Order: sequence, then structure tokens, then C-alpha cells
Amino acid sequence: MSKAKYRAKVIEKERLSGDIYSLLLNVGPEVSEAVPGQFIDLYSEDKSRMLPRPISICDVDKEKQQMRIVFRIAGAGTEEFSLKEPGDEIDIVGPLGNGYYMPEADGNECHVLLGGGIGIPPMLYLAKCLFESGIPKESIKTVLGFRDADTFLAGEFEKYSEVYITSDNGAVGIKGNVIDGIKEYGIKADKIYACGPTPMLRGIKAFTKENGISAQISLEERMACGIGACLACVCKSEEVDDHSKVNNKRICKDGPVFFAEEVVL
Amino acid sequence: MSKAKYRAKVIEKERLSGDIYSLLLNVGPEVSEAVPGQFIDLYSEDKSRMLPRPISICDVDKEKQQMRIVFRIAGAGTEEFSLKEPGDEIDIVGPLGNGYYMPEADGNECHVLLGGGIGIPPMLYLAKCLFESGIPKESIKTVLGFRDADTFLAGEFEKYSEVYITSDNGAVGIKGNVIDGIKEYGIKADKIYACGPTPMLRGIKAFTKENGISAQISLEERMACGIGACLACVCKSEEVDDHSKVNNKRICKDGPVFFAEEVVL
Amino acid sequence: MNTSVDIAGVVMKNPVTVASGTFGSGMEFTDFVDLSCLGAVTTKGVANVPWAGNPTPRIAETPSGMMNAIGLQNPGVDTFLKRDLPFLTKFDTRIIVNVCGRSAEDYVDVVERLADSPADLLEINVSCPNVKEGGIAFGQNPDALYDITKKVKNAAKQPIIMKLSPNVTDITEMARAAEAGGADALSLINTITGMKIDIYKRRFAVANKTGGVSGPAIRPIAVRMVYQVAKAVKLPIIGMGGIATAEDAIEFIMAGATAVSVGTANFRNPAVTAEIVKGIEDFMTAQGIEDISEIRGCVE
Amino acid sequence: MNTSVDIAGVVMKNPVTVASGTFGSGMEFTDFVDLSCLGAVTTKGVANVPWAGNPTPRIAETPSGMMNAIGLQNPGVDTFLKRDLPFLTKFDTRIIVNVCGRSAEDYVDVVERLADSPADLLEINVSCPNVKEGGIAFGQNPDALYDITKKVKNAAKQPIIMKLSPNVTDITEMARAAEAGGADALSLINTITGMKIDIYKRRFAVANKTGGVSGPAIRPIAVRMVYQVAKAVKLPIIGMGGIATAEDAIEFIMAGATAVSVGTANFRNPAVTAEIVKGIEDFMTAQGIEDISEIRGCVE
Ligand SMILES: Cc1cc2nc3c(=O)[nH]c(=O)nc-3n(C[C@H](O)[C@H](O)[C@H](O)COP(=O)(O)OP(=O)(O)OC[C@H]3O[C@@H](n4cnc5c(N)ncnc54)[C@H](O)[C@@H]3O)c2cc1C
Ligand SMILES: Cc1cc2nc3c(=O)[nH]c(=O)nc-3n(C[C@H](O)[C@H](O)[C@H](O)COP(=O)(O)OP(=O)(O)OC[C@H]3O[C@@H](n4cnc5c(N)ncnc54)[C@H](O)[C@@H]3O)c2cc1C
Ligand SMILES: Cc1cc2nc3c(=O)[nH]c(=O)nc-3n(C[C@H](O)[C@H](O)[C@H](O)COP(=O)(O)O)c2cc1C
Ligand SMILES: Cc1cc2nc3c(=O)[nH]c(=O)nc-3n(C[C@H](O)[C@H](O)[C@H](O)COP(=O)(O)O)c2cc1C
Ligand code: FES
Ligand code: FES
Repeated sequence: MSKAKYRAKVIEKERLSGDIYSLLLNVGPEVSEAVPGQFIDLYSEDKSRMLPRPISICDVDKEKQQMRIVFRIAGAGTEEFSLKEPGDEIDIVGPLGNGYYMPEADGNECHVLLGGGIGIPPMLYLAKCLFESGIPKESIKTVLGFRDADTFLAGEFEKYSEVYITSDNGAVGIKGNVIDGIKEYGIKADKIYACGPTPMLRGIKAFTKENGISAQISLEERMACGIGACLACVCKSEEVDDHSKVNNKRICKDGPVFFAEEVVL
Repeated sequence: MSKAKYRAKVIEKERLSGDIYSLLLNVGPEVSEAVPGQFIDLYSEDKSRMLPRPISICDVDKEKQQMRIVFRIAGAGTEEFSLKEPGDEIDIVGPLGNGYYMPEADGNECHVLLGGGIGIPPMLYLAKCLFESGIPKESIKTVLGFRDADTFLAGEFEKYSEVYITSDNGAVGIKGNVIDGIKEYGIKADKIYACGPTPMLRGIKAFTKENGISAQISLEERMACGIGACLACVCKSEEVDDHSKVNNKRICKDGPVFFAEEVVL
Repeated sequence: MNTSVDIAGVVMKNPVTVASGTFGSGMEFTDFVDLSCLGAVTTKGVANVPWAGNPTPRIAETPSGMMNAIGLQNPGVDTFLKRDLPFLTKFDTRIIVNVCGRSAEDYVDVVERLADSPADLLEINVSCPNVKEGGIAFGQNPDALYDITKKVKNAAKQPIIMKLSPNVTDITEMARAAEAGGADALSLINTITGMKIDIYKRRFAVANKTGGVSGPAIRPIAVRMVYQVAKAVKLPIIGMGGIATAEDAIEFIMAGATAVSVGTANFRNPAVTAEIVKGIEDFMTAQGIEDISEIRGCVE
Repeated sequence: MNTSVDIAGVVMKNPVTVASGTFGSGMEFTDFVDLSCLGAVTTKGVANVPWAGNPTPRIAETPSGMMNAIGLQNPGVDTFLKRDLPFLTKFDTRIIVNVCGRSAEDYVDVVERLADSPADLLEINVSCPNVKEGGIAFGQNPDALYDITKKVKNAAKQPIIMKLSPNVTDITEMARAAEAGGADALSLINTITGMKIDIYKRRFAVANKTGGVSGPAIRPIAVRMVYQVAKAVKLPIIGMGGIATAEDAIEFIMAGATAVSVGTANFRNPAVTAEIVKGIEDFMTAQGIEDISEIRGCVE
């Protein structure tokens, strides 16, 4: 009984672009365990909405017990959260799931973070943790893929990493996706960490396999329990999974971050 | 299409006693038609609660387009309203229903207002209107029935009427109900106006019939549409009703105020 | 843009009507909605003689819905013909008269009395869970449904819509029985039988003990049944059950409904029907849909 | 105060268990709830061999509820016996094992393999709407239900609970068939078949097209069915469907349930079961109820 649902207080709210919002939350001591790639479950106040909304951890301040999330308004739940103001509260559970496996600090390897669209937020906390683990900034490279000129968070990555931008319509950075970015910017990756839409992750899985690069990718699926009990959120695994005894892994519990070779996309 | 649901702004909130709250609302021009005994429908923000909550009009300021309501927390809907703060908004429709039939100002008749429990609020606007119609204060007598010493609104009636108190446990005023009040305080009533729980109204119907006094009573029933369309809120009528063609009247549309002899309680 | 739909030869200018019993005969809602903007008005069920309905409380709120046991109170077809129908003809909208009865003869009686009236379509309620006789008894047995459909169809001048009950194991079996009996269209779903208990008073929340559950809570069940029925029969379907927004209405149309009825949502917002009509047009514009029929049954 | 209840000779210290499939085998919830405070833990359905379940998306939210089409993914009875059951025996709670299968033989196979296990009760899921074979096919036909009940009962060492589907015309007919077949107890309701369409993508919200609706939305329907079944048979009933608070649990008990299961509400609050246990005690204290059996079926 080490976990519980608790009320987090909103400290700051910011609209980052069109429909993308950032909330800074005062959370509990649970935050001290948070690793990059994990998520929290947020609950709606509205009783007609029964299920939690999973949102990735974008940043953490363990000392202040604060957590930041960045999300896009995708429906009624995220809209409700976007209307919160400093002082308001939100029920949350978490951190949940397994985050990115953190490498040894090794100055010779190049760590490339790939974030696509609303998959960008969790990469920020990852960039920060890699940087704080002693990896030099030049060895951390972030490629951010946007739809158009409506970018967000890009500036914040510069504290921890070199930043490269792509956009679907070419309005900012290179025209194309994050893999086009790696190629065109001539980035040599030893380890890849990614979060974004499934087609992008599929591309990354193929690209890293071809090039023998280790890749961790963060998956998304509709969730109910968020803790591994209901089997709503499975993805296909290459091998029979030890828990399920079939080729299914639970994204909420076994993931959301997997090594690319573990899963079928 | 003269009516619509609209958002009213909360101007003032006051807790009158234990679980009884008063809200002053900025409403629309619709308020100019409001007569005592009418009600408004309030809508919950929570999508799981589909039905409006009917609440009587307690007071109206036509010039300022303000309306006051006083209610007891009876469940989730009224609890939600009790949490509103100045500046917050509530969706409402109304005024709805038929209020008290206003008498000619006639200094010789004694108008007795009987309010029991949460039936008290609508009597305040009635007392005010009777008083402002030119009836002298001595000819307007209000008997308020409370459960115990936890009284509310009593002082406000003194502007417009003579006030008498009863309570179920005798903690304030005469021990007993409002009819005991009339009898023990020796009030001679020519016209009676009442709102309160059904047993009280039943007693008033019997008492006024016996004594040949004209009585208007305000009834309550669970409502859905609030405008006379769904037939949820009927009461039994003595005669076949012209609209329903059976012995049923719609409380929301034909009432909530009826002459006691019209209805079967 | 064409939003008009055809139900058994009767053209509605848009697919939106109201669910019987939630809108009276339209009169009370004219304060909030211009009835002429609706595809049709569907009236409260009418019987051959006045019905008093059930004791109160007749309704209770439930999560994202409500329960009702009105018991089909109605003023009878005479008053309806003299008062309600003439009122409705003043508006530029189709009139669907919902018909109830305790026996096959009752239904036939009402249908015959409506023959020369301005009613465009007759919706036969064989699915009300709140009355002892008639109602749902016809709607839960395919043979009984076939029989009553045949009898009503023979007596009716207007096309008949059989209104199906969701309180069945297999809704397609009922739909096929109605089709075989000669129904011109189907409407579904009526309410689902439910119960609520006041645990502090240890009493039923509605006097009738059980009531029919309606509202958004039942929408997924209604959408499923409309989809199943649309695959099973060729008749046009009026879909309903928890429609509260234009999106909900479109969901039913995509599941296979030709028209839709809005019921319980009228209680949360008395102007909701007009907003839904407008919302459907906006959706069609945004999605480049020329004719509403393009999206009917479009999920596969 | 006595909150304990007896289901076919198995005493639960309080009437609260969890609804199969919403709680895994309890393991994941131990972070949030002390399993020893529950009357029983009911496990996810287990088959004779591992099942992969349905494609994703497997769930969708609905008004005051959700839809699921997990498709009974499970690791099979071998793993279950080796891993899940030994884990559960560490807690001071009863163990109800939910059993699924594609054929009568499958069910019998699982039940036999569980014979000497620490399972206290077996809940036979003949009402899952999300699998093509087995499941609901047994639960919508009284003769099929009678047969499977009889076969399972003959093979089982533990008392058997038949879990009924609400997707039927007359739930009492099914309850009587299960009783006649030898069921020791009944549980109801399983989910109600529903459908949701993403109108922008013109696709079904869950890959299986249909899913089972659960949560508060269906509570009034569940309460009604528990009430009807309690009047129709003598078996103890485990009631479920939308229970999210102690008040909801008491509503089912007053309708006639002996015990209650909490399902979807676990997703809104992972500690809700413990809160419901506590809330029932508080209610009993406030209302001067000495023994929970005093209020069982107390509405009339
Ligand atoms: C592990 C994980 C991390 C995520 N991190 C972020 C993030 O950092 N920022 C962000 O903007 N979004 C993130 N998402 C997506 C986010 O959960 C959905 O956008 C959100 O739940 C939508 O809720 P809604 O009420 O606004 O939309 P609605 O469409 O009303 O939601 C209805 C239901 O569907 C579920 N749902 C809808 N869309 C998604 C989706 N894309 N993924 C999963 N469930 C969904 C909701 O949780 C809810 O139960 C993440 C999803 C997962 C699984
Ligand atoms: C014409 C009229 C005037 C009223 N005026 C007042 C007033 O001035 N002050 C006040 O405190 N109360 C008044 N009431 C009662 C008030 O409507 C209910 O207390 C309120 O609706 C309870 O809502 P809830 O969500 O808090 O309770 P819940 O029990 O959660 O409500 C559930 C449902 O039942 C209905 N309901 C519950 N109790 C009642 C009731 N007693 N009467 C009608 N419907 C009910 C609600 O409207 C809602 O639809 C009035 C009722 C009527 C019919
Ligand atoms: C208060 C009320 C009264 C109803 N009366 C009738 C009726 O007279 N005849 C009928 O066929 N259906 C009646 N119904 C059922 C509705 O027409 C509709 O089938 C059902 O409510 C589902 O739609 P909804 O969820 O939009 O309300 C009634 C429903 C409600 C809520
Ligand atoms: C995600 C999910 C999975 C379920 N899996 C099973 C199952 O394996 N076996 C079963 O008998 N019922 C299963 N059910 C049905 C529940 O046990 C329960 O009967 C139903 O959800 C109603 O209860 P609720 O409204 O409290 O959730 C499942 C329900 C859900 C929501
Ligand atoms: S959401 Fe329940 S197992 Fe992942
Ligand atoms: S509440 Fe609908 S008629 Fe009165």
C-alpha cells in the first residue's frame, strides 16, 4: 500500500502554443522515484468521465516535490485540465510504468533523443537526467518533429542538449520527420530514445535495426487501470511475455518504454 | 422562442445556517416577469447529472436584474451550487411555473404566510410583494416553522410582516407546526399562502377547509423538463384537469402554486 | 448541402426529431425552439381514451441518465385530434404520432382515428416498460410483435414505424419480425428497464418500482442495436438513446440510422434540438459532406 | 457488528469483492489496497490454455462508464496455479476464481485443474460478450445454460457461481436454468453489449467493433436484475454493475444481493474497495444495523 491517489495542486499554468498546455504541479513525496519516460494518471472532476488520463512526466523537481506535465487538448478530459488555474487541484496517481533505461555516462557515445509532436514532453526530463548524469551536452542531441511552425518546448532542450528541428510542412527546420532529421543533419547516433506517434516509432525501429543502434521507444495505448491489471493497453511483443504467457506486453506496467526489438509495431 | 437557458453570475454567497445557503445571482431581463411562488431550474456542471434542480425564487430586484435563491444541501446538485463563489456562473432557465395569485390590496383582510423548513424562502418574496402592493404590515403575518433552533431568514421577514416562529422541538417559538402556530398565537387569517412539506400542506388544506379560509399552497415533486412537457411532476387534482383530461395537474406548469381545493394531497 | 431524409416516403428536411414523451406535443417547447427547424416532431404516446399514468414519484436521476415510469399518461386521441394536431400543423415540420394501447384493438382504434389527420407517420410503441398491459409485452416476443404489426399496418393509412424495445436477447429477431409484419420503418431504442433504491428510506426511488433508463448512459447500447438492426433489415431506422449533441446524432447515422430522435437531452437543455440540427450542418460543412446519406452506415 | 456473509457455505468477512477482470489476480492492486480487508478477491477469467485476447484498442470511455473488449486474455490455468493462486493465499481473504472457456470441455478442464487448489469458489463466466465462441453463447439460452451448469457442477469440487449475462429478455429465466442445473450461487451482471463510433475517423472505437458496457451507467439495470433474480430463485447472489460507493453497494444488498463486486470503479480510484468496506460499516453504525443480513432484500 505504498501508493495512493492524491490531490496535486497547480502551481503554474502556461499555454505553450495553440492547444498545448503546461502545468506545474505540487505533488507528494512519490515524485522522488520518478524516472524519465514514466507517466501519471490524471482524473477528471466530472463524474461522467470514469477513466484516468495518462500523461507523461515532462519534468521533475525532486527537492520542491514538483512535477511538470505538457499536454495537447485532445478531448473533454484534457480540456478540463487546460482550464485549471494556479491553486486548483487535480487528482493524480503515479509515477507509473517503466521509464527509459539510463545508460552509463560515457563521453564517447552519442545519445539521440527523438520526440514527435505530443511525444516531445517526456524527452525533456530525459535530456535533463542524461545531462545531469554527467554526459556532456555535445553528446546529447535532440531532434524534435513538429507539424508546422507551431513549436513548443524546443528552447528548453537547449540547456541539456543540442537541438535539431524538423517539421512536416518545412515551416521550421528540415522538412520531414525526425529520421529525415537524423539523416539530413548528419547525426551519428549510438543510442536512440524516442517518443511519438506509432508510424514514427515504426520508422525508428526499422532504421535502428538496419543500423544496429540500440533504441528505446515509448508506446501509447488507451488505458483503464494504468497499473497492469485490466489488460486494456497491450502491445504485441516479439517473444512470449513472461507475465501474459502470450505475445502481449502491458504498456502501462511493462512499458510504456520498451527496447525497439522487444515489440511488434 | 422567448426563453432560453442562460448563465447567471453569482454575486454573493452566504451560508444562512447548517446546510442552508443563499445565492444572489445576476440574471437576465427574464427576471422582470418573476412573481412570488415561481421557481427557476438550475443545471449542474457535472455531465453525469442530467436533470435540472428546481429552486424557488426567494427574492428579486428587477432593477438590478438580480435574483436570490435559498436552498438546503439535499444531494450532489445542491452541494455543487453551495460551492459556488462570487464570480462563478450557473446555467439556469426561468422563472418557471405559476406563482401565488396576488390579492387586491384590502386593508381589512389578514394575509397569513406559512413557511415550513425549506418552504420558507419563496414566502419572503411573497411577503415583499404583498407589502409593496400596499397591504399594511400588520395585515401580513408570517408563521415560520423550523425543525429546531437552527433558524434562517426569519429576521428578513420583519421588514414586510409580523413574524411568528414555531419549531418541532420547541427550541424557538411555539413547539409544534405552523398550524399550531396560527392557533396558539391567535392569528385570524383571511387568506393563507403556504409552502412546505406535504404533511404540513395536508394539515393546512384541512384547516382552511374547516374554517372557510382561502388557501394557496405550493407543491413539490421530482421534475424532469420543468416546463410541462414530460408529465413527471403531476399531482392529483379534485376535478378532471383541462389539459390532461385526467385528474392530474402538472406541478411545474399548472403550479407549483394551487388553491388548496384544487388538489388532492 | 442536403440534410433531408426519407422515412417510408415521408421526407424530413433534416434527420432530427424528438423522442416520444420528452417533448409533449411540442407546445411547451415553443418557448425555446422554433419547431419549424426540426425534421419532425414526435408526440407523446396517445391512446384511444385518456390514461392517468402511474403514481409519483415518476422519475429519478441516474448516472448520465434518468429513469422514468410516467406510465403513458395522455389525454386520449379525441383531445389530441382537436388540440395537439392542429397546433402542430402550424409549423413547417413533419408530424410523427406515437401510439400506445393496452390491446391490439386499442392500437387499431387509435390508428384508425388518425387516418384522416395531418399525422405524417405513426410510431407504434410496443416497448414501454412502464405499463402492465400492452406496451412491452408485444415488444419482447417476435410472434406477438409480428401480429400486432400486421394488425396495425392493415388499419393504418400512414406509414407505420414500429418502436422496438432494447430489453431483448436479440434485437435483430424483433426487427425482422416487425419487417415481416409489414412495418414501414423502425425506431429504437425505447428505455431499458432499471431500478433505483433510496437506501436511507429503504424505498424504491420511483413509485412503480422499476422505470425505463434513458439518456447518455444507454447510448453505447443504443448505437450497437441500431448497427445490428441496420445490417439485419432493409427498413429505414430512426435511432435514439442518449443523443445529446450533433456528434452523438452523427454516431447513430454512421451506425445506420436514417433519422434520429432526441429525448432526455431536452431536459438538460430545452433548445438542444435546434443546436443539434445546426451542429450536423456544421459537421457536414467541415467534413465536406454534400448529402447526409453519404455517411449513413459508413462504418464497416 | 457483523458484516460477514455466506456464499454457498463459504464465509466472506464482509460482502465486498472485486469484479472479475478489473483487478487482475490482485497483485497490481496491492500497492493501493490491503487485500486482506476484502471479503474476497475475484480473479480475471482463466482458461485451460493461455489466451491472447482481442486486438487493441480494447476499451473506450462512455458516459459514466466504459466499454471493453479485452477478449479474456489470460495466461492459462497452469501459470495461474503456479503464480497467481499462491500469491493470493498470502492474504486473509477468500479466493473466487473466474473461469472461462470456448467449449464445455474447456470449462470442465479448468474446473478439474482447480479442484485441489486453494480457490474457495469458482465463478463460471458464461456471459462474456467479447469472444466468438463460448462465453455469452451459453449465457443467452436457458437450455445451454442448464447444460453447462450441470457439467461444470459435476466436475467441480468447490461451489460454483454462474455469472449471468444481462443481454437477455428475461434474466429470471436464466437464473432458474442455472439453479436447476445445480448452481450454488449466481453473480450478475456481466457487461451489456455496446458500440462506440469515432465519427471523425469513421471507425469503431474498439477494434472488436462491439464491447461490454460497464460502470455507473448500467447500475440501474443491474439493480433491477438483481432484484428480479432474488425474487425468482433461492440462491445467494453476488451483485455487480456500476458500484462505486458504499451507498451503491448497499443498494444492491437491499435489492437482494448477498455480496457485491466492484469493477470499473477500481479504475477511477484504485483504493475504492477498501473505502467501500469502511463505508458499509459506517452506514451500519449510523443506521443501527447489527448484522448486514438485516438489510438484504429489505425493499419491498
Ligand atoms: C503513457 C502515455 C503517455 C501520454 N503522455 C501524454 C503527454 O505527455 N501529453 C499529451 O498531450 N498526451 C499524452 N498522452 C495521450 C493522452 O493520454 C490523451 O490525449 C488523453 O488521455 C486524452 O483524454 P481526453 O479526455 O482529452 O480525450 P477523450 O478522447 O475524451 O478521451 C476519452 C478516453 O480515451 C483515452 N484516450 C484518448 N486519446 C488517447 C490517447 N492518445 N492515448 C491514450 N488514451 C487516450 C482517454 O484517456 C480517455 O479514457 C499519453 C498517453 C499515454 C498512454
Ligand atoms: C418547485 C420546487 C421548488 C423548490 N424550491 C426549493 C428551494 O427554494 N430551496 C430548496 O432547498 N429546495 C427546493 N426544492 C427542492 C430541490 O429541488 C431539491 O432539494 C433538489 O433538486 C435536490 O437536488 P440534489 O442534486 O441536491 O439532490 P439529489 O437527491 O442528488 O437529486 C437527484 C434528483 O432528484 C431531484 N430531487 C431531489 N430531491 C427533490 C425534491 N425534494 N424535490 C424535487 N426534486 C428533487 C433532483 O432535482 C434531481 O433531479 C424545490 C423543489 C421544487 C419542485
Ligand atoms: C419522460 C419520458 C417519457 C417517455 N414517454 C414515451 C412514450 O410516451 N412513448 C414512447 O414510445 N417512448 C417514450 N419514452 C422513451 C423515449 O421516447 C426514448 O425512446 C428513450 O427515452 C431513449 O431516448 P433518450 O435517451 O434520448 O431519452 C419516454 C422517455 C422519457 C424519458
Ligand atoms: C476491463 C474489464 C474486464 C473484464 N473481464 C472479465 C472477465 O474476465 N470475466 C468476467 O466474468 N467478467 C469480466 N468483466 C465484467 C466485470 O466482472 C463486471 O461483471 C462488469 O464490469 C460490471 O461491473 P462494473 O460496472 O462494476 O465494472 C470485465 C469488465 C471489465 C471492465
Ligand atoms: S491499462 Fe490496465 S493493464 Fe494497462
Ligand atoms: S417536470 Fe415535466 S411536466 Fe413537470
